Parts: sequence; structure tokens; C-alpha cells
Amino acid sequence: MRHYLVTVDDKEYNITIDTRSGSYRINCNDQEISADATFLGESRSLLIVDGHSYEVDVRGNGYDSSQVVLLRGMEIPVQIEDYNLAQLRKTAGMGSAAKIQKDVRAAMPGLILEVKVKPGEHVVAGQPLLVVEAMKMENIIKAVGDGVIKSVAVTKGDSIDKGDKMLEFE
Amino acid sequence: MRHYLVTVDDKEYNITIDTRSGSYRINCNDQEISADATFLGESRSLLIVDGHSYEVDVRGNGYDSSQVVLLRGMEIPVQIEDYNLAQLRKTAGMGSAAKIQKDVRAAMPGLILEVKVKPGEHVVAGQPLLVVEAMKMENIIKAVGDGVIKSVAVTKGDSIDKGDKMLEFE
Amino acid sequence: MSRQIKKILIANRGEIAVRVIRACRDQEITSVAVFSECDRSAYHVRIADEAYYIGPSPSSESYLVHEKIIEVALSCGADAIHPGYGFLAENSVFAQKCVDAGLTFIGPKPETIALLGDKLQARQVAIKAGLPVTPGFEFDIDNLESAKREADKVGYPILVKAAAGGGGKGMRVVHKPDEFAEAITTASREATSAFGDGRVYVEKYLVRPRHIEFQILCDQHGNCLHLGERECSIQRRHQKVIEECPSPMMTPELRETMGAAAVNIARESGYIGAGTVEFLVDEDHSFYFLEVNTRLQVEHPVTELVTGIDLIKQQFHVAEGKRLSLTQDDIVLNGHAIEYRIYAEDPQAGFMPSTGTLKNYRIPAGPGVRVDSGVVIHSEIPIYYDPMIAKLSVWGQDRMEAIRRGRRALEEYRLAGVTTTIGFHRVVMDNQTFIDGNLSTRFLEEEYPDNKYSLLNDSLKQKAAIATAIDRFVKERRIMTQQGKQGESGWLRRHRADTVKHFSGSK
Amino acid sequence: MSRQIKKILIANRGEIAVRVIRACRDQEITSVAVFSECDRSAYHVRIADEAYYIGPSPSSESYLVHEKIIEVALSCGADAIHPGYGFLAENSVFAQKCVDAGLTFIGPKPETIALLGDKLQARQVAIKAGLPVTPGFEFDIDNLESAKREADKVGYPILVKAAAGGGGKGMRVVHKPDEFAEAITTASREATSAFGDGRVYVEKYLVRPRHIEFQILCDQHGNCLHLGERECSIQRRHQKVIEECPSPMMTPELRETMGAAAVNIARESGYIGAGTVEFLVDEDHSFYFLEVNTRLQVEHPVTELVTGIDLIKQQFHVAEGKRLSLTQDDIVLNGHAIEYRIYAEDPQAGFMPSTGTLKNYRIPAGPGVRVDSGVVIHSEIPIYYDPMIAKLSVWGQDRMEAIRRGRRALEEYRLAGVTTTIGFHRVVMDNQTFIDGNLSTRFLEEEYPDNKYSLLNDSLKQKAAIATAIDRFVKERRIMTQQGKQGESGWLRRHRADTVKHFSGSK
Repeated sequence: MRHYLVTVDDKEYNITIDTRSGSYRINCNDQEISADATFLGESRSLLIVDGHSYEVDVRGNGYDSSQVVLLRGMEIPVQIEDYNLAQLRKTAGMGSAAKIQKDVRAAMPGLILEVKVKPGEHVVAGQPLLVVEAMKMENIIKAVGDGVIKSVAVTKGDSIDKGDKMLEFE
Repeated sequence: MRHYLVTVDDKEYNITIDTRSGSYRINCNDQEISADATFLGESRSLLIVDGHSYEVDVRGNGYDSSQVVLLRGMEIPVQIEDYNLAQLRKTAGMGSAAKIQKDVRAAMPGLILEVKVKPGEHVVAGQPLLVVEAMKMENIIKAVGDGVIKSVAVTKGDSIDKGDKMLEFE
Repeated sequence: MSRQIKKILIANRGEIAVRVIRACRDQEITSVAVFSECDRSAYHVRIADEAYYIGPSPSSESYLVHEKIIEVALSCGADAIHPGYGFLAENSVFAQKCVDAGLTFIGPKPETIALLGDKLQARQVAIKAGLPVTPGFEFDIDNLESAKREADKVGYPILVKAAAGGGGKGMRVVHKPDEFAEAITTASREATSAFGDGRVYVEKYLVRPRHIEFQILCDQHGNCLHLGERECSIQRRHQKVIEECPSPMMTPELRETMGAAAVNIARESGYIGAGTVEFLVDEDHSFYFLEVNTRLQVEHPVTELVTGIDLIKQQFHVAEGKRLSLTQDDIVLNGHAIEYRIYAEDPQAGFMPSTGTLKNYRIPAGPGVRVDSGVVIHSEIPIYYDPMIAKLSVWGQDRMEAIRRGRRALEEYRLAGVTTTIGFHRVVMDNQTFIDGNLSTRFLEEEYPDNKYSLLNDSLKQKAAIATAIDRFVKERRIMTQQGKQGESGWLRRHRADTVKHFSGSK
Repeated sequence: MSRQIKKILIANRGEIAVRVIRACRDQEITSVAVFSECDRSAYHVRIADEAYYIGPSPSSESYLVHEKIIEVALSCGADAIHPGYGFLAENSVFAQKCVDAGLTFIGPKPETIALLGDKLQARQVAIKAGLPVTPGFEFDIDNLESAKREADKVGYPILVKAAAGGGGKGMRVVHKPDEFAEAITTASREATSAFGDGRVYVEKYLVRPRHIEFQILCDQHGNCLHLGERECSIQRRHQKVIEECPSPMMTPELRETMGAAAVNIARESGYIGAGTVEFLVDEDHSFYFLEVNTRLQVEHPVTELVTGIDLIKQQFHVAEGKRLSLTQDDIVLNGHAIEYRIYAEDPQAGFMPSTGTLKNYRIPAGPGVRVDSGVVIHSEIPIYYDPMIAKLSVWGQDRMEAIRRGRRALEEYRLAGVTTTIGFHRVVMDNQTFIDGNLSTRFLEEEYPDNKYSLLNDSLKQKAAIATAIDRFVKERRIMTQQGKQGESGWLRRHRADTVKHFSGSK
């Protein structure tokens, strides 16, 4: 038997998958679910829950907590953890499973047009940090929360690759 | 350098692929060919020969001589052999590279409705051998050439799987 | 009398189940799929709102079991059943059971299905409605001798047909009196196996007829119209493979005459819903009633492309008891459409069914192209059902544009792992007799007597040879070096250095 | 004056190159693709008759290099060049070079491109042709202070636009005088980078306008007509994402007035070929000339679906010097079409471009659905070009049917590995303001101020959770047992034993 805590948007799902009786049983938030899943290769599967049919594509590393589920044309971000580990984490007061993003990294390759902050500077959510040209468009990278800039790894005119660190918060 | 004899329909192509000069060279029937190939995964590739673009899918085992090339909507049967082995075979008078089909095997699963020949019987090309029901249709299996029946492996009412031997010629 | 349909169970599989499910979604009706064991991950299951298992793979244990389907429909709260074509589509007993269970059967009344489904009775209805029929007779299979004498009177060649038949099953052409007895026996046995009804009858066989059919549409209030014709002369084993709308031989006058005849038999039989009246048309343009198909046809998309009318939406509309919102004057044929049936069959081997797994599957797209496909990549083609896996339909401003677009779309179609009719269709699109519109049901046997379908020329042969050599070279090298696991081979990486020569055009 | 085109080089990539190649094949014209390094195995290369390498991946070294493209065209014997949209489509210098090299440039005359491509001159032509324009002015970027005073006179908000602009590049809305200087600087810099021309000008900014454009078509003999309008109000970053035909606000009278205005500016500028006259329409239905796009638009399929006219075929026809075979009376709008641009962008992250490899790619199909796609499975989305990878267009008998069909087709679209706008479109199709047809270019910022696009309800959340749990369970088990390499897992095999419960409907 496996026991997971799955978080979708604001909702938590406490899901057990049990094979001990010889057949598969799914329990979701204390409710028995009649579900059938057929694997279609890779991360794709066909899920029939209570007669309702969904072709799903679960993307993400098989170990990471963050997954994206493609379902009926929507990309749905989902967090999954071992249930007991999640409880332990919660008791220890560690907040969300998602790591707090201290680094600001490039989402795609581009060119730094402008650096608008300096190390030590205190910024507020929404404040512009960098201007990056990517795919011929100027994109303004804004702070997602309040914080203090620890270091700036790029200067105007730098070419950056996807994943490159551009800034670090303290 | 590799040297192949490729047979398509009635035509033979004497093809060398040469990498010794550091770049790739293709020679087909004593003509230098300007060709570029990009592999698209599995057996699919994009072939540009003298500027003409072809997306091709070469199906078949990587060792067998019989291959099928999917090209511009057509399925083209092709035979490929090592050129020197083919010459050896020809000198030895072994005829075509394709094995002579002594066995009559089921092309698909079905049900034997009728067996029209007996061991020892002499049959001529086109003569009905068996009646097989497959996909709700009656199919008459006819002799592709003249010969003598060595053995019959099925009887009326048998269910057969794809590849099952039904008859053998001497 | 009118009740809105909110949830439909589709008692079918493959492309037609997908087509009906799409129509449901397009009209905001909940769709319910049913599936057999081997169809567990079939495309119709994937795109339906709901899906229920109904039994093992053989259709006799799943798609043909009346009780299972009705039970699922009732338990999931469907208010209607759409039977598609094939399976239970022309089964009056099933239609009656639906009605008895309080479900709307999307099709004609059970008694109409029974009446027209019996080819012998349908002939009588046609005669009553004033339609011309081919000379022929019915007979008792135990009295072969008198039947043989009657056949002599009709004159050979004759055609043996199953009374309950359809789709070419239980049908045989007899050219000489001494083939008569065996043909009857085989046809009757095949009919028994396919329809559970071994009755056969005999008709005069027209040697070079065209198969032309009219789409009809009737509501429950006595309104009935036709949506023009389809020409379906390109057949193998008496089964259609290429259909078009309009027919290249049709004149406005003949369309009016034949369309009126189609509407007449529909009225005579109390027809409701969408149906098809099939005719054979002789070289002198005289036409003979063949049969009525009391369901949606495989080839309905060509009519949809040329009339702009969604036939399944119309079926829903009529089944809800509503009046047709169309009149005969609204039916305008615009442009030309051709449908290609993509069968898992080997045309070079006499269209022998083939099975396997789709290793590669990419459908054509773009303007004027419609694909109705029952499969996706990695789908297995099961042995249990009809080997048609998809339909490609193209539209053009005129017939020649449709043919050119057909060639393009067929070449775009990428399908590997299973032998299909795609290449066959591509060959036919270059056939001058086809291009000239000079069609008959004997087209294939006349044009391709040895089943050899090929457009190979020396240039393409050379490309096939080079492609095979390169493929072999790369595979051998991969084995030797244990490199190139990721699709792109060393061949490519090296070769990129040379690419400027392609730009420069030098060779 | 008329010369038949037999071979066309398509100086573009992606879906528009595919679209033009398909049109060539549909008309039996030989198609020639060109490709950069990263487009070596792109779909447009695969389906073209011929393909030539033209340089490294950055467009400045390949698709934008006039000489390379003309050299390939000449050496392969093409007689015409189709520029698609973007890249060289509105470059009058390139068009002139084509003409000088003896090649037919499929588009208007170079001088018309130059005239209308300069937004400032185009304004003057519009005024001369009697079209209403928004209040505005041009200015010298070195004299910002006087410009600022003029801006005060026009009244804020104002819009800064690049004279050479298009596609939202070099465009900025300025709400307050103290943002004026920075907006000018940024817009000018972006315009320099995108077009090599930093000139900008200022217009009154309409707060809630609709973007409505008219498709025009003119031959070389003075015949000019319009093919109705497209509404393109749904925009992000001043770039269209959803377009439809007809506009839900249009009346026959306004269509006639605006259509006549579009034809007037076409005549005034000596227009030849297919083009688009863009307008802003205010809430009181007053309209203002915006610009002329001297090329085929991205969104041309909605016009094709509603008029039944193949615009690229018409471009070929006109470029051959032939007279239009259509008159204004032939243009009848039938039904309703919507186009969804599928961008590799993350809508939740403010439509930030995303890159990656298409792990799964299955396009929707069936009736009323058209896909123009530049990618196939395993395609990599390169960073060098516009992130639009495909267009989905749907047709319905009326707008609501088109919306429903759009929902269905968007749900059928399977694309994994890259974040796209598919889910965003699906969300908008359920937006009541959109359904009501109450559109403006501010639609997205008004309806989704926080960029949160979601249709998640508790039922779908639960399904996503269960799907993730099952996926994780199977992956963990696979690792543990080293089984299940072949796609089908032990989960499935075991589970089949239980399937009857699904049929029985028990839970």
C-alpha cells in the first residue's frame, strides 16, 4: 500500500492505493473510488473514474514533488508527496513542500537589456528587476515577493542560456 | 566504406557509402549523389537528394534483406544485401536472395473453413488450397506456383494464429 | 413529442464512435462510450465523456450484446443510443428493445428497419413506390433446380445476394450456370455466419454499372428531402473504398429524378432520420433501385463537405422529434469532395486484412482536409472487427482540385507498422480513367487486373534504394559503435559540415 | 502580362511555410522550402518537393538574408517567391530585388509595400482615400519636449507606435505625461532592434476598442474586392491570440461601409494581391483606420472557412497576372469561424515564451476542424523565431456552435513537453463576456487581471490528484520490480480482472 498527499491548487487529497487484497483499491479523502487506469506509454494514461473518461499526461520527474497534469486541454500543476513525510514536514513547521525560490533563473535564452537592481537593494513584489530580450520581445522580470538582493550575476549585454542564474535573493 | 546491392522492383542499385575522406559520399550506379539525411528517430529519416525532399520510413529488421520503404504515401518493398555477398550468391547461381516459400503460413488469425488439398497432391498456380475465415470474410488461399503438397497442418474448424504453418510444399 | 437529448450512448467503436462523440461534444450532449477488452484504450474511449466496459473482444460478446448495451445506457442515465453503422445499426430487434426500455434509438422506427433490411421486402416497397428494379427472383434454397431454371431466364451473369446482407457479405457473382449451385451455398453460408440469416436471392448482374446513392433525411412530421448523391463505384469485394460527391456523371435533371425516387421510397416506408437509397446506374444512365441503408453511411462526410450540413446533428434534431429546419431548396452542392477509406489491408495481396501496431501515425491537415480516425499512434489494429481504421476526406472547388488535394493529403499521411490502402488510393488518383470520371463498379478489376498498384518510377526507386542503404549503414554503424542512441546519428552530425553545398546548389 | 507559375520558393518557416507548400501541392505547383540549421528536419522541409539549406539558425543569418534566398530561387529554377508573413513579407527592398532578379514576388508592388509599411505615410494615404483616422502626430525623437506638448493636446492615454512596426513590437501605451519619455525611448529601441528603424509616432489611444480588419483582394487589372471582416480583439501584448469571422458586433450596413473604405485605400495605394486593412472600432461603432498589412495574415483561415475561398490560391492567381474570377457579389459569409493561435508560451506567466521538445503531439480532427501546424511530434521549439507553433481553426453554423466545437477541439489537442496557450483558449471559450460577444482589445486585462486562467473545479482537481497518484504509484513500482518496460504496466494486467465492475456500474 502507498499513501500520498496530493495538492492541487488549494485542495489537499489524501490518497491511498492498496493492492493487498489482490485487486487495486483507491481511496481519496476517505472515499472509495472506482477507478481504472490504462497506461499508454511514457507518462500518459487513460483514467476512468466513476465512469468518467480522462486521457491524462503526467509530466515531471518521477521523484519530484512538482508535476504537471495535462487533462482536457488544461495544464494543471500538482504537488505530490509521501503522506507520512508530508505530515512530518508539517509538524516540523516547514511550510510548503516547494522550495522557496532564492535564485532568479532565466526561463529561456535571451539577452540582458537592463539590470534595474543592485546587491543589497530591498525590493518589493512586482518591482522590475531585469529587462531581458527573448524571441525579439522585451520581457520585464519582476520580483515575485519582497526581499533583499544578495547578488546580481549578469550585466547589460550578457547573453544568457535557459536556467542561468541571473539574480539571487538573501 | 560500405557497399550494398539494393533491388527495388526490377532495378538493381549498386550503392557505396564512403566516409574515408572525412565527409560522407554516396555513389549510386557509378553516379555521385548529393544527399543529406537527418534521422528522425526509429527508422524514420528525412532524405534530401539533389535538393528533393523525402520523408522516409524504412521498416524491417536491421539484418534482413527485405525492407519496406514508406515514401510519399507509397509502401515500396526493397531488398538490400552486402554487395560482395550478393555477387558471391549470384556466381553460385543461388537465384534471388529471398527464401523460396515452402511453407504456407497464416497472414492473420482466422478459422479454417475448408481444406481443399491432401498431402502428395500436385497443385498448379492459382489452385485453391484452403478457405480461411478472417475478419468475417472468406478468403481463398491459392497456390502461388506449381508444386506438390508435402503436408497439411490444419483441418476444418481449426483456429489459427498469424504465422501458423498451414501447409508445406515439397 | 419533442424531447431534448442530453446524453447519448454510442453503441459502436472505431472512427464512427469517434465521429458521433465529436458530434455530441459539438452540440453539448454528454457522450457515453462502451468498450470491449481490446478496446480498453481505444481512441473513442479516450475522447468520450464517459466510458463503460461491456465484455470480451469478440463483438458477439460485447458490441453485439443488446442487453449489456441497454443496461449500461439505463444505469448511466443516457436518454438515447446512437448505433453508428455496422454492429446493431440495422438490427430492428435491438431498436425495438431500446424503445421498450424507454431509450431513443437514433435511427428509423424498428418496423422500417425490419422492412427495408430484408432486401426482398425492400424490393417490393421500391416497386410500390414506383422505383425501377433489376430483374430477379427469390427462391427456396432447397429447390436449387427450379432456381437454376429461373436464373437461366434472367440470363447470366447473375448476382447472388443475402436477403439480410450488406457490406458485400454473402454476395457472389455467377457467370456460368455450372457455378450457380456452389455460389448459392457459399453465399448462404457466409450470410448465416455474418447475419444469422442464410436466405439469399438472385438478381440480374449489371456488367459495368455505377453505384450511386442518395442521402435522405426525414423528420417525424412527414417532411423528407434528399441531400444529393454520392458516387461509390470504386469497390473491392463489393465494398466501397473511394466515394465522392457529386458524381462526375450526374446531370441536374437526373439528380432531380433520382432524388425524387429516393424521397418516394422513404415516404413509402415511413422513414425517419438519415438514410441512404442506393442505385445502380447503367451506362445509358438508366437506374435501378438496389437497397436502402437505414443508418448513417461510412461515406457521409463527402455529403457534409459539399452541402455544409452536419448529418449527425440532423439525426439528433430529428430524433428529438423536431421538424427539419431545412427544405429541399436549402440543399446546394458546393464544390467536390472525395473520401478515401483507410483500411488495414494489403491491396497488392488482394486487399487481405493486415494487423499490427501503429508505430508512426500522423494525419494530414490544412485547408480542405478532414480526417475521421479511430486510431492514434501505438494503437493496435485488432483482428476482431472491420479493418477500416480511418477515413480521409478532401474538398476542392472542383473535382480536379479535390483529386490534387487528395494526392497531397495521402502523401502527408504517415502511418507505419500496418499495411494500409493509403498507397493504393494515391495510385488511383493518378489513374486517367478515374480522372476522366469514367467509373464503374468494375473499375478496379478492369484497371488493375493483377492487383498491382504502383506509381514507382526510376527516380523514386533510386530514392527508395538510397534511403534503404543509408538506413542500413546507420544501423550497422550504431551496432558497431554503440552510439547514436538518441535518434540523431553520427551520420547527421558529421554531415552537417557539408551542408553549405546544398545551399550553393553545386553537385 | 500573364505568366503561369510552376515553381515557388517559400521564404519562410513554420506553419505558414507548411500552409503555402500545401497550397502549391493543391495547385500542382512545385514547392521549394528553405531551412536554417535548427530547421533541418522541420515539418515544412519534410513536406516540400525541394528543400535547400540557407544558413545558421538566427534569422538574420538565414531567413532574412535576401541574397541567399534569391540565389536558391534562381539556382533551383523557381519562378516566384512567396514570403509568408513576418520575415521578408513586408520588406520592399527584398520585393524589389526579387523583381530585379526576374522572380515574381507574391505580394503587392515594392512601392506599395514601402508606402503602406511606413505607418506615417499610410495614415496620409488613408486620409486621402477618405478613411477616418485617430488623432495623432509624428515628431522628431530628439525634440521630446515639443512632442510631449503635442501629446498633452491629443490627451492621455496615448499610444506610441513604431513607424515601421507590426505585431505589437515597438508599441507602448502611455497613461501619464511623466511616462512619455521612457515609453518613447523603449519603443524606439525595440523598433530599432526589430525593424532597423527607430522612428515612432503617437496616436490617441482608444480605451476599449475592437480590432476589426477587412480582407482585401486585388488583381493587376484594377479589380478589387473585400472578403468581409475578422474580429481580432482578443490580444495579449498587442498581439492577436483569438480571431473570428464574422465579428459578433458587425451589421450588414457597417460591413458595407467599412468594406468600401478598405477597398478605397487599396485602390488609392495601387494595391495588388491579398492584404488586410485594419481598423479600430469604438463602442459607438465609429471606426478608425489603423494600418494596412501588405501580406497574408496569420488569421486568414477564418476568412477561408467562412467564404470558402482559398486565399493563397487567389494570391497565385493574381500573381500570374490573371483577372479575379470573383466579384463582390460572390462573397457570401456562411457560418462562423474562430482561430486559436497555439503559442509556445505560458499564459499564467504573462505569456512568457517557453521552449522544449514536443513529447506528445496529436492534433484534433473531424468535422469543422482545421489545423495548420508547423510542428510534429519530437519537434524542438527553437528560441530563434516567433513562438507560434500552430493554429487551430473551427467552423460552426453559428458562433455558439463554433465556440462549442472550439472547446471540443481544444480538449482533443494533445501536446506535451512545452507549455502552450491551448488551456488558455479553453478557458476563454467558457468566459461569459466572450460568449456574449462583448469584446475589446482590453478583454484579457479586464477579465483576467492577474493572468490566472483556469477552469479547475473540485471534480477536475480530484481527477488530477488521482492521476498523479496512480502515475507515481506505477513509476515507483516499476523501479522496484524492474518490470513494465513495455508501456503496459502490471497495474493494468491485474486490473483487468476487475473490469466487470465497470460494466455493472457498481461502485
